[in-house]
Formats: sequence, C-alpha cells, structure tokens
Amino acid sequence: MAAVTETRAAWTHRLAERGIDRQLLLLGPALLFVVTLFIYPFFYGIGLSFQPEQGGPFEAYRSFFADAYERGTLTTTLWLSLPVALLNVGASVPIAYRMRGRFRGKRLLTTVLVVPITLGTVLTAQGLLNFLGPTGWFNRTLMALHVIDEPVRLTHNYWGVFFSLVITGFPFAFLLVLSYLSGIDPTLEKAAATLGAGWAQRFRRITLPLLAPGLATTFCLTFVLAFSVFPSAVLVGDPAGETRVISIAAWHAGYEQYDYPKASAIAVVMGLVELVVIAAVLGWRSLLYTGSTGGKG
Amino acid sequence: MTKFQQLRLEGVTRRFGGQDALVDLDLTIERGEFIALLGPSGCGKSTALNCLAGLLPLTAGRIWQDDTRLDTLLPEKRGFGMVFQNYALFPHLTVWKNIAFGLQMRRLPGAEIRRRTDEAIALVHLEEQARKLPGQLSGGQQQRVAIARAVVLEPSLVLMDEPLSNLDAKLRLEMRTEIRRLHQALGLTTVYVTHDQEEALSMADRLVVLRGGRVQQVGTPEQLHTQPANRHVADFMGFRNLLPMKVVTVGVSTVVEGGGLTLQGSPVGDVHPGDEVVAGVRPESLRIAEDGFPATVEVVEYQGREVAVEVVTDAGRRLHVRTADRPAPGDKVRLAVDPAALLIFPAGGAD
Amino acid sequence: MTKFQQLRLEGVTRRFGGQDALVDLDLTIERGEFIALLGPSGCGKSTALNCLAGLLPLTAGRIWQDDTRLDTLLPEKRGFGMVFQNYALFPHLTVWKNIAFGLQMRRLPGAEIRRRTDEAIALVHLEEQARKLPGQLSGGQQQRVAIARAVVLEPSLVLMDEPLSNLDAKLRLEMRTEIRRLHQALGLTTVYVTHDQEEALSMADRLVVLRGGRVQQVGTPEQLHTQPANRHVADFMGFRNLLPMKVVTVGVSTVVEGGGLTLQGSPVGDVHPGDEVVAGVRPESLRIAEDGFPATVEVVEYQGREVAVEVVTDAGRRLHVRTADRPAPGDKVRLAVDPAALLIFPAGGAD
Amino acid sequence: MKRPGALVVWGVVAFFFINLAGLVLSVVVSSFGTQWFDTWLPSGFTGQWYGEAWRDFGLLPVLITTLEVSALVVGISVLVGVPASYVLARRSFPGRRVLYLLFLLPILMPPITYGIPLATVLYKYGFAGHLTGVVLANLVPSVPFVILTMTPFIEQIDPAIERAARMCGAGTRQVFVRILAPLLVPGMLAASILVLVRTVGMFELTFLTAGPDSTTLVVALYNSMSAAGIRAQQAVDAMAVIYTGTMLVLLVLALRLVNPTQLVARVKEEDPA
Amino acid sequence: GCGAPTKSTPAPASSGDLPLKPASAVTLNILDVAGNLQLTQGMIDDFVAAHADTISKVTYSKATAPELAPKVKAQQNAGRVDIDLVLTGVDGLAAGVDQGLWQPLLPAYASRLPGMKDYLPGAAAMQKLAGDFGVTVTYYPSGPLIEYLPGKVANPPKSAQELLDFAKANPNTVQYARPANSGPGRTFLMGLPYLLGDKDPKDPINGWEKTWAYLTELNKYVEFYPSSTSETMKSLANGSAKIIATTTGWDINPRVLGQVPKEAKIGSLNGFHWVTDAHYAVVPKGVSADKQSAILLLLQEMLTPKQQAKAYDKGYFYPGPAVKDVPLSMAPADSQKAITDFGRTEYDALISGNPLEVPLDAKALVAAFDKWDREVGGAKVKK
Ligand SMILES: Nc1ncnc2c1ncn2[C@@H]1O[C@H](COP(=O)(O)OP(=O)(O)OP(=O)(O)O)[C@@H](O)[C@H]1O
Ligand SMILES: Nc1ncnc2c1ncn2[C@@H]1O[C@H](COP(=O)(O)OP(=O)(O)OP(=O)(O)O)[C@@H](O)[C@H]1O
Ligand SMILES: [Mg+2]
Ligand SMILES: [Mg+2]
Repeated sequence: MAAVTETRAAWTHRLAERGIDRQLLLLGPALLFVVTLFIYPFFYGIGLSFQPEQGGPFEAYRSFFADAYERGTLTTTLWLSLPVALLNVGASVPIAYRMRGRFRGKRLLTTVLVVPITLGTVLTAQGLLNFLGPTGWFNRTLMALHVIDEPVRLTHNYWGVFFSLVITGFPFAFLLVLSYLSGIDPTLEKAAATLGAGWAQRFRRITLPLLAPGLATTFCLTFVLAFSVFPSAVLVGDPAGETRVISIAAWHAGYEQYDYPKASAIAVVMGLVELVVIAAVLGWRSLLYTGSTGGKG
Repeated sequence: MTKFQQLRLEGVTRRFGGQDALVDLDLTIERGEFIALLGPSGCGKSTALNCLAGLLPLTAGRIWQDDTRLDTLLPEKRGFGMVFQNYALFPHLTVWKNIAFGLQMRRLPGAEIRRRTDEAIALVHLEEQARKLPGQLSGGQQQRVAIARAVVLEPSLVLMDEPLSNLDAKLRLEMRTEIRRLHQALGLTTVYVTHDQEEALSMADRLVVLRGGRVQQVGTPEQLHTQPANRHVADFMGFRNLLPMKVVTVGVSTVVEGGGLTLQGSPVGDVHPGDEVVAGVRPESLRIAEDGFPATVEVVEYQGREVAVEVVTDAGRRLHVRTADRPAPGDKVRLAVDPAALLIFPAGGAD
Repeated sequence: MTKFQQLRLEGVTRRFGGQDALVDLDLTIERGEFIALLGPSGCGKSTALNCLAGLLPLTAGRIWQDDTRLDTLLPEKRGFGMVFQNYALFPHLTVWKNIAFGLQMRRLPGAEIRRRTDEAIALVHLEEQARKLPGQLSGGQQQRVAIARAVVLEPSLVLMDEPLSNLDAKLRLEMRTEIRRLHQALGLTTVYVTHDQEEALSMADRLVVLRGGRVQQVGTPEQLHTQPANRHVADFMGFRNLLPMKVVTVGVSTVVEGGGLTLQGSPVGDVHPGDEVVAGVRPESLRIAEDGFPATVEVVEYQGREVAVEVVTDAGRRLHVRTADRPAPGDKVRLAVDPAALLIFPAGGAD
Repeated sequence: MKRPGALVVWGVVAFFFINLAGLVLSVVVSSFGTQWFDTWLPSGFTGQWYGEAWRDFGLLPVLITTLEVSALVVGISVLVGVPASYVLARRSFPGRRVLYLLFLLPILMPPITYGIPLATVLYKYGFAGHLTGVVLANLVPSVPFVILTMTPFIEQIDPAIERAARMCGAGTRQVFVRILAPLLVPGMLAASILVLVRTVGMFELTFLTAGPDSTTLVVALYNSMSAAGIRAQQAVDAMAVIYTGTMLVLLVLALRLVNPTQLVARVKEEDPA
Repeated sequence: GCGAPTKSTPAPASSGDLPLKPASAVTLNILDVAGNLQLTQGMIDDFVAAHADTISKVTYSKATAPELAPKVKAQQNAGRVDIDLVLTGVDGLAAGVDQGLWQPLLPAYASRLPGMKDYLPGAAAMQKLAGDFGVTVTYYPSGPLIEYLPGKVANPPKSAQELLDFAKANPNTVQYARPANSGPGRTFLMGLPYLLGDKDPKDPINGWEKTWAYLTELNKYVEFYPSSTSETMKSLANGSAKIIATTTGWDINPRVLGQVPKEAKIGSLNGFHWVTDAHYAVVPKGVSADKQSAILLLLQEMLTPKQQAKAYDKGYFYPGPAVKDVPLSMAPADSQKAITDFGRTEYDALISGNPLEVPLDAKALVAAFDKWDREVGGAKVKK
C-alpha cells in the first residue's frame, strides 16, 4: 500500500518535473471545443482542397497561383491589411499611452474611443458612402471652404476599404492596448525618469518592451481581421479591381462558381499567409521579455 | 547635473486623499551633506524622497535648488539618483542593462558605459549575476542592483530608500562603507532613509526624525542620541523604557517618582514639580547593581555578546535591560540607572 | 492542518538552469521549533523556504512530514503559512481582506473571520490602514500586512522570509516579541529567514547557516555565536577581523603569528604547527589595553553608545574595533585580545 | 506637463472623431429622412423606415436571439478560454507550441473552410437549426480568441501573488475566482467586448447554423443590405442604426460595470489633483 | 457522410405519390433568396389564413442566393432539412440543380398546378429554363433600360453607340453596377450582345466579341462600378451620375420609395431585346411528403390570377404576374395607386415591341461575370 502510493508519488513527481500535472486539465474544455467542433471540419476543408473536380490533388492550388488575377489578390490583401494593422496598432499606442494615469473624463473618453467598435460593417459602409460620397458632408464641407473644386473620391476604391477597416479595427486595437498598458507598473517609468530618461526614452526603452507581448497579440488579431476583410471590400471598395481581396476570390470560387475545392484551397492559402505573418510577429515577440510587468511588492 | 550649493525644502506637504503623509517639511540640505531620514514605519519618509525626486507632486510647499525652483521640474530633468524601497528594477532588462540604463540615457560613449557599469557591478558583488534578469535574483541581489543603478550615475543628489534592508549584516556593513566612500569621493549629496538607527547614526552628518509626517528633530547623530527632543524621538532612538512618572524636585538633579520607583535624571525641556512626565532610559543604561531597585527577571533573550532581559519591578513595571551578565528567568536582581542616562520629558510630548 | 511531529528534509536540492541554488539540504525540524536560516545574500535561503512551501519543485531530494511525503503535495494542501520576502500582497484587496483571505479559504464562520482578522490587524498596528489597498501603504506597512496574513491562519508551520526587514528598530523589536509569543502560544513551528544575526540569535532555537546553497553549520544560537564551525560562519557571525596567519605552537593555548602580530587563541578543528590558518576576532572582543599591540586609529564611526573604529597596525593590517572609548582618527592605541575570543580556523575552510 | 506630442495626438484624435461623428450622423439622419438627394439635409423627416425594418424582419425576436446568443457565447468562451490561456501563459510543458498553434487556427481560417462541414456536424447531432447550434458554432472562433487576448494579460500578473494565495490555502479554483479574476477584469472585459462584437457581427457561421427562429441581427442586417430586392437606402440605414444601437447599449453597459483602464492593482497612480 | 456540397451525394428523394393534402396541418419554413417575398408574401399569408387546416404557420427567412446551397447542403448531409420551400431567382435555382439539392416537382405533379398552363410567353420560356425543379411564380421582362434625370440630360442616347458617345462627351457620368452584384448591371451585360449583334449572345466567352470591345471602350469613361444597384440610384439622384442602367422594376420601385426623384425618365436603346427574369419556388430534397403536398396546394393557389395580381406590388418586379390575363385592376389598391402614379405608359409598347430573351444559364453567367471582373472592372488597377 505504502509502496503503491510511493511509486505513484514518484510518478507524478517525475511528470511534474516535465511540467505535466493536474493543472493542465484546465486546458480540457477549450481543447474539447476546438477538437470536436473545429478539427474535423477543418481537415475536411483541407482535404476538400486536394480533391478538385479535374486534375491532380494540387490542381486547385495550381490554378490559383497560375492565374495572375487570382494570385494578385494576395498582394492586394496584404497591401490593404498590413498598413491598416500597423496604423491601428500604431495609433492606439500613443493614444493609450497618453491615457494612462487618472484624469477627469477618462471613462468618457475611453467610451468614446471604443464606441466605433459597435458600428459594425454595415453602418460603417453606409456611413462612408453617405459621408465621404461625392455629395456627402465631407466633400460638401471641403467645397464650401473652397479647399477643393471637385469632389474627391474616397469610396469605391482602396481608401474606402482602408477607412472602413480603420474605423472597425482601431477601437479593437485601442481597447486591447489600453488594457495591456494598464498592467504595467507605473513605478518602473518613475524609476526610469530618475535615471534621466525623458518621456520618449521611457516609452521606447521601458514601456514599449514591456508592452511588446500585448502589442504582438494585438497586431496579429487586427491583422487577421483586416486580412479576411470581405463585406466592406465589396460595399465600399472596388470588388472587381483595386480591392479584390482574397476573400472575394474565395467567395467567388465557392459561392458563385460552386468550386468548393478551389474555395477551400484559397482559404487555406489565406490561412497560411496569415500564419506566416503571425509566426514572424510571434517569433519576434518570443525574443523579448515575457513575464510579469510589476516590480517588487 | 550641475552641482548645486544648497537644496531648500520649504513647507513641503503631501496629502493622500485628505490624509497627511508629509506636513510642512522645512529642510536645507547643503552640498555634500549626508542626511538620514528616520522614523517609524509609515511616517512619510518615502513620501519625502518621492517629493524630492519629483515623482509625487507636492500638495503644498516649494523646493529650491539654489535659486531655481525645483518642484515644477520633471523628474528626469532634476538629475537625481534614487534607490526605490521596492527596487523598481526593469523586469525585461538584465542586471547589466538595468545598471547601464542611466548611462545610456546620458548618451555616454559605449566604452565608458561599459567601464562604469562593470565597476558598479563589482561594487555590489554581482559579477556572476550580471546576465540574469531581475526575476531570477534573490531579494538581496535585487536590492544591490537598485543601489548600483542609482550610484553609477554619480548624480548630484542621491536618494536612497532603505537601500540595505535586505542585505545580511556583513554585506550591509560593507555596503555602508562603500556608500559613504562614494559619497565622499564623488562629493555627492545624499538623502538616506533607513529604519536602522545604528546605520543612521554611523553614516549621516545630520538626522531628520519624522513622526506622522511631521519633523520631530533635526540634528547630528550625537545630538539625537544623547538629547532627543521629545519622548517620541527618544522612543525611536532606543529609549525602550519610557516610564510615566511625576516630578518631585527640580534642581541640580531632578527627581521623579512613580510606580514604586524614585529615580534621578536630567530633564529635557521645562519641568516643574508635580508635572506628569515620562522618564526614558535605554536598556543598556540600566545596570545590575547592588544599590539599585529590586526586580524579577522574566524573559532572557540571547543576543550574542549580551542578553536582552525583561524584568518586572515589584510594583509591576516592565523594564528592558541589556547586559553582559546572564541572569536566568526568575532571578531577583537589583537595577540602577545613571542620572545622566535618564531623560525626563514632559508628558504631553511635542507632537 | 494536522499538527505533525517532525518535518524531515532529505537531500533537498534546487537548481536553476544548471546553477545550484540549494544543494543537498538535510534537516529535521521538530514540532514547535523555531529555526532561523541565515546566510549571505543569494545563499539559497528563500529557495529553501519556497521548496518547503511547495512553491518551487525540487530538483532532487524529499521532504517528509512524519510518514507522509510532502514534496509531491500542492502548496495549498500543506497548510503552511508564509511571509514572502517581497510581500506578494493581493493588490486588489484591502488590507483587511488580504488578511482575511486565508480564513475565508478555510470557510470559517464570518464572525470568527472578523474577530481573528481584527486581532491580527491590531497585532501589526494597522488599524488605521485596514481599508487601504496595498498600493497605498508604505513599505513597512505592507510588510506588516504580509506578517499578519501569514500568522492569522495559525498554520502548523510558518515560513517567514525576512519579515522585519522594512521595519524600524522599535517596531522590529516589538514584532519580534510578538512573533515569538505567537510561536509559543499557538505551538507553531517556525522557519525564519533573516539577515540580522541579532534577530536570529535572539529568536531561534536553532540556526542553520547556509553559504552558496550548502549548509555550513546547524546549532543553537550559543553554539554558533561562540563556536562557529568554519571561518565563513565566523565571518558571518560577526568575526569581522579575519587574519591569515601561521600556527606557531599548538598546546594549552595555540599561538599564531603573521603580519607582524603574534596572538594566542583557541583552535576550531585540527591545526598543526606550520599550518596556514585564519584567526578570527570580533570588533567588540578587541580591547584597548596597555599590554596590547600598537595600532593607529583611521576611522571613527559614531554608533550611539559605542563607536566603531578602524585601526591599522604598524605592519599595515586593518582591524575593526568596537569600543565605548572615543579615540580620534590619528590616535595611537594599543589593542589586546582575550585568547578565548580569538578563534583559529584552518585556512581552507570547510566549503 | 504639456508636451508637443500630446497636442498632435489629441489633434489627430479630434479630427478622427469629427469625421467619425459626421459619418455616424449621416447614417442616422438618412435613416430618418424621406428623400435625400444633392442637399445638406433630407427634404423631410419620418420614422417610417424603422417601422418598416421592425415589421419586415420581425426584429423583436431577432433582437432577443441576438442578446441570448451573444451573452451565451461571451460567457462560455470566457469561462472556457481564460483557464486555458492561464495554462498557456504560465506553464511550459511538452506540446505547448503545438497547442498554441491549434488555438490560433480557428481565428486564422476563414469560416468558408470549415463552415459547411461544421454546420453539417451540428445538424447531424441535432444542434443546428436553433440557438444551441448558433452558440456552438460561434464558440469555435471565440474560445481561441479569448485565449489569445488573455495570454499577455496573465503573463503580466506577478506569479508571486498566486503563490501567496496558495499559501493561504486557496486551491486552483479559488485562485482563479478570488485572485486572478479580479486582476484580470480589464482583460476579460476587453476580450468579452471583442468577442461580443465578433459574435454579433459573425455572419457566416450564424447563418449556416441558424434555424428560422434563431437568426441574429447581423443576418437580418446583411439580408436587408445585400439580399436581392429593392430596399430603400433609408431602411438599410435604419437597420444599421438599430444594430449599432443594440451594440452600443451592450457596450455602455459593459463599460459602466467595469472600467477597463483601471487595473485595481495599480492604485499607485496619482489621485486627481 | 457529411461535408461540403458535392455533386454525388444523394439525398432521400421522397418519390412516389404524394397525398393530396397533408394528414394534418404543417408548418412551413420558407427561405427567400430573391427578394420574392415582397411580391408573394401576401399570397402566402392569404393562403394560410384561408387554409389553416393545410398550413398552420409559416416562418420566413431571407438570405442571399450564394448562401442558399451551402445551407441546404449542410442540412441534407446531416439528414435534417428544415427549409421546406425556397423562393429563388435563376442563380439560386441553378446552383441547387447543379448540386442536386432540389426535389423534382415536374412533370409528376404538373397536374396539380393548372396555373402553369396560363404562363405568359416570357414566363413559359423562363419555366423551360428551370426544367423539372422550379415553378415560376413571378416574372418580368426586366431590361436593359437606361435612366436619367430630364433636367440633366436633354438628349438621351438612343442607341448603344450614342450611349458610348455620351459617355465620351460626359466622362464619369455613365454608371452601371458591377454585374455580379446587380440585377440591372447583369441585364445590361446580357442585353448588349443583342444590341450590338454579337455572334452568339448565349456564349459570353466566344460569342461576345463586340460586347467586350464595347465595354472596354466604355470603361475608359466610367469612373467606377458600384457594388450595388442602390448606389447607382443614389448617384443618379444626387447628380453624380447622369445615366445609369436600370430595369422596369428598378425604375418604378425606387421612385415609389423616394430613392430617385419622381421625374426621372427611362430610355431604351434601339433594337434591344428584353432579357427576362423570373422567380421560382423550389423544394429541397428531404422535405416530408405532407409538406410537399401542402406546398403544391400553396403553389396552385399562388398561380391563380387573383393571387398573381399581388405581384404588381409597387412596381418592384413590374409588371410581375407570370400568368396571363392579370390586369392591374385586379391588384390591391395601394399597388394600383403606386403603379398609376409612378408607372409608365410606354412600358406596354416596349414590352410588346421588343423580343424577349431568356437570360444566360448559370454557368455562362458566372463565366461572363468572371470575364467582366478581369477585363472590365479589374482593368482599372495597374497590376
Ligand atoms: N529563477 C531563478 N533563476 C536563476 N537563478 C535564480 C532564480 N531564483 C534564484 N536564483 C539564484 O539562486 C540563488 C539563491 O537565491 P535565493 O533567493 O534563495 O537567495 P537568498 O538566500 O534568499 O538571498 P537574499 O538574502 O538576497 O534574499 C541566487 O544566487 C539567485 O541568483
Ligand atoms: N498612494 C497612497 N494613498 C494613500 N495613502 C498613502 C499612499 N502612499 C502612502 N500613503 C500613506 O502615507 C503614509 C506615509 O507613507 P510613506 O511611504 O512615506 O511611509 P514611510 O515613512 O516610507 O514608511 P516605511 O518605513 O514603512 O516605508 C503612510 O501612512 C501611508 O499609508
Ligand atoms: Mg517607505
Ligand atoms: Mg531571499
């Protein structure tokens, strides 16, 4: 009896040394979800992409990459999503940084900054079309002020989609960055200040590195969001031309040509590209410090 | 970074949501001085340092550096160095980089940064830990990083908040000496917070004793040690036995009595016969002597060379005695006190 | 929570990425004992406590509580209490709630939680801060919360990691007494880390001296104070003067010489004529005496009742002396040492 | 404490907001307008579009479904996601990276790859076609989303605090409920809001698994927007305003309950002077 | 097996004779992917009100055509079909036929749908296109037409060439929406081969040389292609476009709704052929016999002139009825009023005076879209 508990103890001990213990069970529910509800459908989709109607297993991929018009959607999408993600994260950081500490009206300002998150694609699209359209208030105002003579076209092109992604993506990034930022011990900045670091240096050398893991995650999420843009690319973009993003190609293949293998293949390509970008970002992140961001006590 | 001649605090006050943490602190610090702030836990020492460093805005008062007003200046512009009570090490930088940080901020040439950083690391004996992150250090090692990080800059004013609290006795002695040495060699001005009287007495040129945010006494170590201004300072300076008594006679030697004891002592401040007073005496000033009053030993604590003894007088007064003799609990002893070692304070105290 | 009879550490070892922090610690702790862990900064004291608490997995070794193996048990199942070196207070809970937390975890009735929490708060004098958050406390106040939080549980074993380091002398003395009192009154077993020898000597039943992760000596305060096992322990126990010398004769009294001095002392361990040894003597054991060897006073540090003096012998040896006399720098003095107070250690040391 | 940077930052923010306000307002005005051609304002105002939208889509049940779905998805994904992200953030164990990747995939892969088979599975076991299916399908990207956003939050918390809680006798569950959860509130709030937004806006998965009585607002909205048929612009605007209004109510409620920027752990900041 | 739509998966086809009437009243879930309910919901509701013993309740849902097939497919794969009746245009119908999703109703139950014999010629042609699967419920001749504000365009173009000349003379003022997203857009696209006399108007890849050349030339003067018809309407209304492509329904209905000024006028290009359009009712495989029989009864009722008259609506599918002899006077009062106020007298002549053509089949249409996207819409970006 004692021997049994002894060996069991030794066994759990050995596992614990490798980092395996009962706490890992906390992963259970999440794993259950992903495995039962995602893995099978996902592999089904991948499998489908290798079963085109004609040609070899890679025909769907080949036809995507062989066709400049299809292939081009990749660059189009990256050209849209990378700047948007950078801008969203990049703009959130200084704003959130200004909003550390307490001041009157902070809650209101936060709410106002986060509100665009509620707009949703459709209202944003409608608003952009109404507001930035040739006879919208924006152009009207500029013309009334004689800044321009002709309405500038800001919709049904790259910029329309760009704005819509900024409007929906910025609050998203801001909310995350602000919350991540609030987890950093303000004493550290004070310490840096006594060492002669001005605000820019404090930000660059102390806050930014401590924020990096959060920034990486935020960037990844905003990027993924922008990369899979679909409705706004159609609604306020130029879905046949400038903003023919990759999801339009996938949609076209899947829901207009009913070529599911090809749609799956395009989606897989999409996922892979995202994965490459994210791997790059997370790889960079893992080089940096990760850990608690408070001092002692 | 310019050396100043004088730093003047005028009525410096800091309140936290209605609660006073520091009230009306007036203090002039001369260049090159070593000032120690002393006082019970929560008396406002760290608050005072933070105000000086510019990390806490003042609720009232001003700070002058010679003729420039300092309290409106950003902390990074003041050029002071600070050792934080909780270290505040940068968790993402190695020990080496933590220490080099300030030098890098000054844009010194790389070679000089390396040299000075390495020197500072050697000073605090952390050569082996130089590449570790703060999270991988022991408490004392972290504290030493904090010290090195502040002194490596050779700032015109160094603020140290209990910088040695987590070091062992030997290292603490050594660090004390180093800090004093740096202070003198570099001509620094130092404001030093400590809870350790001995440290304060041995290092500082002047001591400032705070209590409840208010200054109680400012003076040289000797003044504080021998002539505490009131019973609170006395209490804090090691007069562990503080006995409420009544004045009998005032004269060449003042006689007080109470709790079955009649003692002679030296008054601090005005006392008159009949006044309620507090008589203070250090444990080490109580001698076991044949001609003394009787008491019974209750507790004996081993403290190396001496023992700390708790005795109870026949009238039930509890007294602390420190002696090289080794009485045993239950022993009857007789205790005497030198009139010069017994200080008599007005009971009200100067709060 | 069951009271145990004995806690046995067998070869407890902890490595951090190849670096030893604690090596092969064997120790038996009896119920009701008060054990102090002492040692220089970074010697593995906190590591040892963390291993005992179950917060760090062991690299090797076992811990037994009577007949049950403890090291595989989760920390929360061990029923120990701990004061962390860096406090680790719950930042989102008020002082009161921090302290009540453990009691709430035990699902005690509300009234009892209130009573015991209030008692613990009173014990550490934080009545006025009870509703504050840890971020609003001074360093010493935070430390007191940490103490109260651990002892309020009256755990079978309390682990304290430098619990008094941020308190002022007066409060420290008081807390010491309280901790001892609780220890005795509640029949706790305590493992106490401190860097303060005096604290260790006065509080503990047994001391464990660590160095570089290895046990140097285990013994009663008296044993450690008077018979340090090697020069490292001596160094740590206040033998500030450690002089490399050579043995001349061994006998009733051992004579050593070196650096122009010839001294008599008591050997610790085997020494033979001609051996390289280290002679250790405390500053307070050096007397100013007519029959002593000559030296020149270099530095005098005021320390209250006594002064710390640094002298240099004619041959250039630097010695630390503690005395109630007040020599001035430059004075010529003669120093003597009692043979019983001079310990002679083999030079190699027992590392 | 004014710095030039601050002015630029706030200037840009203000410009952004003026335009944003114009944008939103233009939709709101339009949704109340009768006819709006080449003028500053519509030629007349009416509430008829809201009435129409309400009737056409039977919005009341749709709103209720939307609320139910989003509350369930947010609740479940936080409950399931936070513990998992805790393990991923705090522990190192064999296979950790693989798991991380596994949790990343559902966010990366567009629903088009797995939507149909997922819906098939859910229909097969009788989950799809009603609320359960919609909730389950939406959890697929939401749970990983929570895991991903929460990981850095958890890393930020000093592990010593958890240890202290364990020493006080708190088991894993209690450490979560009593210590981590309150410290993670800003993170969980941020994650919840984002999951909420994504769920309310998730068209594909909801559509594929929704039954006739379990469509959500976004499905109705997309249909009003892009389904065949001629619909007045204003009616679409009205739908969009209803959608945004709903989200806004949810968001403001959430922000009222908790302030995401005030991490209770950090009360060292200066109080308002 | 479950999974994405594949062509082979057989779904249980409940063949054999259906009961004439469901054993007990059924509930029907109707999915509309064509905006057809706007025309037919009144008919259905009437039927349910009158025949509660056949259909006790109807739930409606709406979606876009491309989403139809995946949803039905997922349900069929899982063996639980909860969509009973689909109202769709040509595209959705074809997608389902392609995937084998629909239950063939014809010719087996033609006898139960007597109204089909009375189809208008155009509707009959559209019904032929549907084969055995769909039942035409509404029909209209559609376009292509052009629309303009008389105040802005004094001399509207009368032929394709004039339209091009107009675009040249007034760059950026001619608009049609991206065909894949817009009915008028695709009608314009499909109508061009007839206008220009292309080799094979049914073969966009090999038979539309002139059309593609024309569109490419026109493209030079077109600023952009909105992704919805509503956008072109808005442009027309606010003056940023002068001429847009439209259809009969898109002419009348937006003016009724106030999207386009009432005074807007339509024009036709010389020699155009109508490219007709229709909505179909289809039943997915896997729907129970009882429900199918109820649906047949419902369709039977919907094809009666009395019900068909409701298809006049507010001009959305003008005229709308698929069967003969349904004068406007039979339509509900508000419908009559809308058509009287906003309808156009010239339509009768245009409808009778121009040939009717069925639209491209789904495959050819997708190919045309694809080619248009690549060569016309996508030509704006320099790659
Ligand atoms: N996570 C870690 N990674 C690497 N090394 C570590 C880590 N934690 C502790 N160490 C090292 O282990 C040694 C022992 O550390 P420990 O904290 O036990 O020291 P200590 O005796 O408590 O010292 P102090 O009195 O300074 O607190 C130190 O040298 C320290 O640098
Ligand atoms: N942010 C704050 N909010 C409210 N009260 C505060 C805050 N910071 C400090 N205090 C209070 O101000 C008083 C002075 O604090 P301070 O940190 O200066 O004490 P201290 O002298 O450094 O004490 P210790 O020796 O314990 O570190 C304390 O009573 C403390 O509780
Ligand atoms: Mg302090
Ligand atoms: Mg330690």
